[in-house]
Amino acid sequence: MRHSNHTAIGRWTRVLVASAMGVTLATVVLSPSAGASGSSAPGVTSTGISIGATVPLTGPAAPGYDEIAPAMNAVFGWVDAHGGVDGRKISYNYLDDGYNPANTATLTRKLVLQDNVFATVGSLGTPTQAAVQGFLNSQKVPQLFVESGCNCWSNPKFPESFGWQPPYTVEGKVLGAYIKAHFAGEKVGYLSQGDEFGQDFIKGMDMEIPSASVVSRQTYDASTLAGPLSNQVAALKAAGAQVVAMATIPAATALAMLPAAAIGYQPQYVISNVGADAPTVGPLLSSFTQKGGGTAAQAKATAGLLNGVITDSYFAPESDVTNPWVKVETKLLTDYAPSLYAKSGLDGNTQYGIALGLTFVQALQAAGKNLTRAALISAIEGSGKKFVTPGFVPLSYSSSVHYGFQGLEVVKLSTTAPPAVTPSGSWIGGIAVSPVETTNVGSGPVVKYTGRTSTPPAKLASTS
Amino acid sequence: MGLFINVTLDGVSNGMIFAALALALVLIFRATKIINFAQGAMAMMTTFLASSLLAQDLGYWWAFVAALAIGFVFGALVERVLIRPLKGKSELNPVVVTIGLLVVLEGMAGAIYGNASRGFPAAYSQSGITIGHSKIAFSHFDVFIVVAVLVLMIAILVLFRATTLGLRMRASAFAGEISRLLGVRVGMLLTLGWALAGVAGSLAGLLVAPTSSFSPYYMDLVLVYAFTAAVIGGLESPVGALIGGVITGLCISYVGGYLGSGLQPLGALVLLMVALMARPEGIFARPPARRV
Amino acid sequence: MTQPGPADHALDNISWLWRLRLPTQPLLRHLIFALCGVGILYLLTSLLSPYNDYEVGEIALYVIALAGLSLLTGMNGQISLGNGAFMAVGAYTMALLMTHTQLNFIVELLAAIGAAAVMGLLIGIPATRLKGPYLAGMTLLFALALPPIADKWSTTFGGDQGLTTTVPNAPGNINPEEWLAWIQIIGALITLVLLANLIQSRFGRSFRAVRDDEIAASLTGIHVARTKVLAFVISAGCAGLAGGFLGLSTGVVNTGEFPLTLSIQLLAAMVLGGTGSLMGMLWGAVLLVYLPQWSTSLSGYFNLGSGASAYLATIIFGAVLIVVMIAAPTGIQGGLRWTWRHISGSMSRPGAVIPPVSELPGGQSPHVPMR
Amino acid sequence: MLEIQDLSVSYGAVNALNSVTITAQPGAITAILGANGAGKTTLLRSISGLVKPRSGSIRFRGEELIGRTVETIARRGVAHVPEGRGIIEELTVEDNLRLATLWCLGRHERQGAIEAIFELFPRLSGFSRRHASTLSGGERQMLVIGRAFISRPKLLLLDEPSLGLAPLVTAQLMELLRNHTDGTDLTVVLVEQNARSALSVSVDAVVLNLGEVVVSDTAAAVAADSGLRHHYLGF
Amino acid sequence: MTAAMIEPPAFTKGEGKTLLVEGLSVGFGGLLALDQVSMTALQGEIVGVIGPNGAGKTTLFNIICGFVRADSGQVSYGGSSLLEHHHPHDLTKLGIARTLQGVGLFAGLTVLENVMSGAQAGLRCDIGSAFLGLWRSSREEHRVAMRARILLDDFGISAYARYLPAALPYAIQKRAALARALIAEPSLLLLDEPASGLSNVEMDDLAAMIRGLSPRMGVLLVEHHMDLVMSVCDRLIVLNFGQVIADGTPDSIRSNPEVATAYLGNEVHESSGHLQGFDDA
Repeated sequence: MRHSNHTAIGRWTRVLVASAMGVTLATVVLSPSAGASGSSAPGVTSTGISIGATVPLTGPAAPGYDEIAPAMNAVFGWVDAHGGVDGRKISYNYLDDGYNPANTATLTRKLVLQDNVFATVGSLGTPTQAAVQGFLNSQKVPQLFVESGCNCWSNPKFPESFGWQPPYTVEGKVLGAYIKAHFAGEKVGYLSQGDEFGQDFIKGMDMEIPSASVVSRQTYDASTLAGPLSNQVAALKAAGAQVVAMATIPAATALAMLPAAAIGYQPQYVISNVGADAPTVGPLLSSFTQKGGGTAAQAKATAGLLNGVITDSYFAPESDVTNPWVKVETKLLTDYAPSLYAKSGLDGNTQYGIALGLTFVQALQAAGKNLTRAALISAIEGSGKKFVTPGFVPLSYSSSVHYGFQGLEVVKLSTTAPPAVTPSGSWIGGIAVSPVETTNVGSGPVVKYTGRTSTPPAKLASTS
Repeated sequence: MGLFINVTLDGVSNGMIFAALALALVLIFRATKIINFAQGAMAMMTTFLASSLLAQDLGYWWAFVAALAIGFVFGALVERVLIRPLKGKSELNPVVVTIGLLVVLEGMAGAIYGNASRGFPAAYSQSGITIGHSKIAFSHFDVFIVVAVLVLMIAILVLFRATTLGLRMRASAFAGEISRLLGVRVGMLLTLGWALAGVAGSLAGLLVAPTSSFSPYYMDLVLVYAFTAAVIGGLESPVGALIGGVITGLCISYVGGYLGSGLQPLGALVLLMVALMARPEGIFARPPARRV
Repeated sequence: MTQPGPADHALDNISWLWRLRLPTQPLLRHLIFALCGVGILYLLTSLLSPYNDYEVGEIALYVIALAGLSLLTGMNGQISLGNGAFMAVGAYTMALLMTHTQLNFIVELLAAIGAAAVMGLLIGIPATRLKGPYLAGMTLLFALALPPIADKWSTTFGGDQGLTTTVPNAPGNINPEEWLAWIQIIGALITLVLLANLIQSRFGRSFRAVRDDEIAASLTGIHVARTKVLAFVISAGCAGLAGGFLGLSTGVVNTGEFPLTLSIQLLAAMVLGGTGSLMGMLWGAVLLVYLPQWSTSLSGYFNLGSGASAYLATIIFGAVLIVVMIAAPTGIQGGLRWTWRHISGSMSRPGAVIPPVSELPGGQSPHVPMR
Repeated sequence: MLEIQDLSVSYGAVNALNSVTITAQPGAITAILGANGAGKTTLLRSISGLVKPRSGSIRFRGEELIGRTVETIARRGVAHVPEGRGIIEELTVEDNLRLATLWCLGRHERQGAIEAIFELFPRLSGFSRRHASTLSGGERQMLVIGRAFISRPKLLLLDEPSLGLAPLVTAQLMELLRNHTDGTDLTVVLVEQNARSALSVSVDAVVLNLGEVVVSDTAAAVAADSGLRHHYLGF
Repeated sequence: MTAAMIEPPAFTKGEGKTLLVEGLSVGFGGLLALDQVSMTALQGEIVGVIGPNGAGKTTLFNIICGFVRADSGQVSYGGSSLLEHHHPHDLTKLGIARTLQGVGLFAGLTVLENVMSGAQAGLRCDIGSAFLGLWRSSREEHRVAMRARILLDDFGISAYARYLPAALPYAIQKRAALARALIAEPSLLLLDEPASGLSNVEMDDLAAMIRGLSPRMGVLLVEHHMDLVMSVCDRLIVLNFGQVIADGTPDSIRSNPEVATAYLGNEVHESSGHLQGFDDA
């Protein structure tokens, strides 16, 4: 049974070869990273700050969202060109997680444990960032300005986490209050994405809209979203909903409005900020009226569908070209991210990135020359309210509140609004139909914002 | 009642599209006993090429025809380059190769065109037809979908039943070796089978794009439903693909309309499992003789 | 490569094991291997940085999932594109128990295996009636259909944020990444030992017999359908454990972790590693973890535009799959074996020649031993 | 004339044919006899190109066949009726016949050729639109023989045509073969297990055993050699 | 690993079991493959089933093995019916083993593993001990491997134990297939064309082997090779067109004119008349 007719030398040679192969492979594959830098705070040297993020650059979740991080980088480019913050240039390493939390977990550990980033800034997504919230907090790594409206970023258990955009619940409350005030007695139907985004938004709406007037609650699944949402639309129509409130992503907005128009169903749409991004939704809708090619009539027809849609905004829309912030944003993009500008122009996503980048730069400035993670956190908590951003309302950071913006303006999309002049071609603008209103994610009332709106600092406005 | 009618109509037009892609799967399965998991991605690619042509101000119908032609060449190329070398190897190989192709094509489309959803024009108005006082969920474009798929189906049937080329194709699908002994160039006909599948797939792609979020991934689910349809139809028969397509379209439409859209794939899975438990060879297939 | 020679055992090259005088008792032999593995990995993990430890843990969890898939697809010939969904079942089971009960960590992992195995039974039974591409399609549909269920009942399954998982506290001052890696490595080694034992038992032989020829298998008394279901159950159980470990690595369990691409990547990694081999699954797992990184740095090297570079990993992955399937279907392990045979052959074996037939004892009947 | 020289075929490590040399004359039937597994079917499959030989040559009417594709060999006038009938069950009787005419007959000649086969086998004409799967064993055999004849082959390879046929039918079949061969330039290679009836219509006979030619002689001589008959042919 | 380690061969199992086939009929698409077939095979008897290709021999085997359902009739072995709820995998439990036409070995298993797989039904080790690799499993495996090796020795092919079948000569594959059937210690062995592809010397060996089996088991043999059949079988059953046309000793079959016609064929005479198309008998 045993084959022992081989010499011991041959046997051991083979064992050695095998071990050598194994060790070589292990060394190649698992070579440890270079050690941490000598500075007091990880990722900070006298000349640079290293920060990171995970965002979807590929896959179904990437469209639009893949513009935000490059837009932020435009801000950092401007900062670096002007000497950096306290002499430190910002190096921003954003990695593609494909919107898969398992990838996020791996890449975030790479950023923190191997690349020694100072903080993660502007990482995207609720499921993805929820996966690393515990890890980042346990490592005391600031998880700054998560690109998600989840209520989960302001949680005393996770002191290193900060949200930035208005929580979906706040958005829902403001729009809900508007519906209650302006469409009293009309039947309301919901169409929401079947995840945190949709649920939080609807939660906010339900706080304002009497439950008796809600006649239908439809959802769709983001992971299997492909074809038209005709079934949901048919159900909304069958229920007789006169106002349809939608917590949708742009593709879903189009996939709902198209079959609705096809069956002659024309409710008043009230759409979340995410789902009403005209430059994104417009081209999707264009196919509806387009017969056998031709682009001339396209713009007007599309605008026709979006005309009258009610949505909200927490900073001046890109179509408002006279707004000083919009001028600054356009200039930053054209100067520091020309290829991005050529591809996407100024739209909701690039505006978002710029505003978020500006927020972070001010946080660094507030933290001072002796930069540590603790200093950064206390700087945001202490002076976050004073940061100058394109937002209509100041950020609401404090030691107990880690939400960013909590104020919104209700906007009606209109073909009569001044059109934007961006390469991507936005054919429709927004007109404010309400004052800026603020509230919180809890039971706080929706109240009119009485403070003043910020203007760009002179340095930004004048520079290039 | 209105809901039921609209959901049903929606199911029919979806079902016809599934039938077109299922027909592609059937053509390939008949010829080479392979399920082409990349069929949807191939259709996606040809539709993107069509949209590029449209952007060059080529008329809609020219782009339409060009996409079908590209689909024809594409199918033939895939068969020659990727599938032929697998002849005689295990069943796992073609599954993995077609999935590899799917991954490559979606990656290439993402790299070239980006993955943002975009619009794609429809041949006819997507506005629902007005009957009585109300518009129903069936537009002129839906009529076009039904007609186009039926025309394709009839054309394939005529080709198979009434031409000597079709006779050759059927013979080589049923009995390749015997056909070769009778002087039929079977290899060429297998390529032709893939090429025709490429046309059917391209048509499905062109018909789906206007009503969906047209992106590199827009055919993924359609492919899965088309697979369900093709298996229900027996994977061998074009008519089976049509009937299977409509059954699948109605089933997932009702699931979506009454239970929620997230459960649609589950509905398709249940439909597939029930159908296969009842008749493992598919409802419209001849039961095979058992060989020992 | 077609040179006739003694076949390697389906798992590992038994012949050189014998030359090493390792015990033939499977448990002993595999335990010795596992202990060697423990030793090497202990040295490795203590040398490595925490991030590399984390990666080693990920490799370990993918080894578990791939080993199960290799058993199902490689040994039993059933093509599954749905093992990612079994991972989801395991992960959610573990996370639900962690959220609602105070059970022992090991019990929670066992429950994850059990729940996934039950799901494997449910899918495996109809699957026995399907072959090749049909089965691949049905499991693909399964992988697609399962995650939306968790979204539909989001209060139970935690919705987008998912359910939080917790790794038991590390003893002493071991850093958490190393500790997690250890849990996963031990899990993987136990799984591999168990599977290696099973493969060398009558069950392993039944799996392969059914794969090769169902009719001949049934004539030797093998219950073909039962064997196929058993392979599905075991494969799903492995996926369940791997899913639980993925949940631990990620920190939460939500549906985003189990997309269809996970199932596809598992099948691809199994094929690249070497279908039907347990050892090859290590290479497959290494590829799963490192291929994206390698191709990203490759695209950086070639200085591709940001749009295209993001997709380079995907394109390379698909292209490698196609090329391997056409040119080298035995994968990495097959290539290593081939190389090994050449090295060892040139060193010691006097060429592989089929020995001559020995004469039968004339007119005598073969001796049929009785039990 | 069909000339096979030193033909060797192997499947993996198994040698199916070992340096086989056979000549078959036009206008005559050459019977290939031998037990199951002797290599008879492999020989026919090598001639029609279905099997790639390891070495040797197969020349038909002076042209080398090895290396050509199956379709090309068929179009050179080689009709191979494989074992187990080789009808295409899913096609109708008429389509089975038509298929064989596609490469050799013009559009207008086809129907005439089909009618001619129906005249030869009147029984088939009633079934022309029926699926071939509905035919009985004898009818199937008529169909394949008819299909082989319809392309007017120069070389006819028949693999166990008597399989499953009643003795009377077999006799009729053999008779038909002989009538169609005598005085023509058709070469027939007949593989048969049914040695007696095959030998009675053949001119030459070859006995194969384990891939090697045991005897190659006239059919009469082979039939007369009782030792040979007993040892290899089982009667 | 000597024979002394093995318990002495003894004939204990399946004593006196008889295979009984009565009025068996089955048709495929209008063709009667078996038509009222009745036959028996006794313990210790070697029965040859002969007849031209397509006569229904393999169909008969397939019905006995449960691959094909009979339309009518009875098949029983040792008193238990082989028709009701009968599956191929139950055969070995009844003590029936079968070799397949051609070789039928598992391509991915070595010769040793192939032979071991033949003992599959007799193995008792549970899944738990298999997972844990407990001695209960490994000892059983070891025992089976031993038995397989002894069989391989007896068949003179132990040198090929570690080879995959495809790499080996046909004769060796055939021996391995026979060894796989025998390791289950059947009381009835169904051999489907065991001699095809064997040389004369090899066939003589095979004949000796089969004869050596007969005291301990019944053998049912489908074979074309007349020499083998005539020299080995105690009794022959001749099938033609699904019907039993003769049943008797080899000598009586040899002299039976109907068998000669059916099996060996008629000579075709010049005068056999016009062709009116073939008529089915």
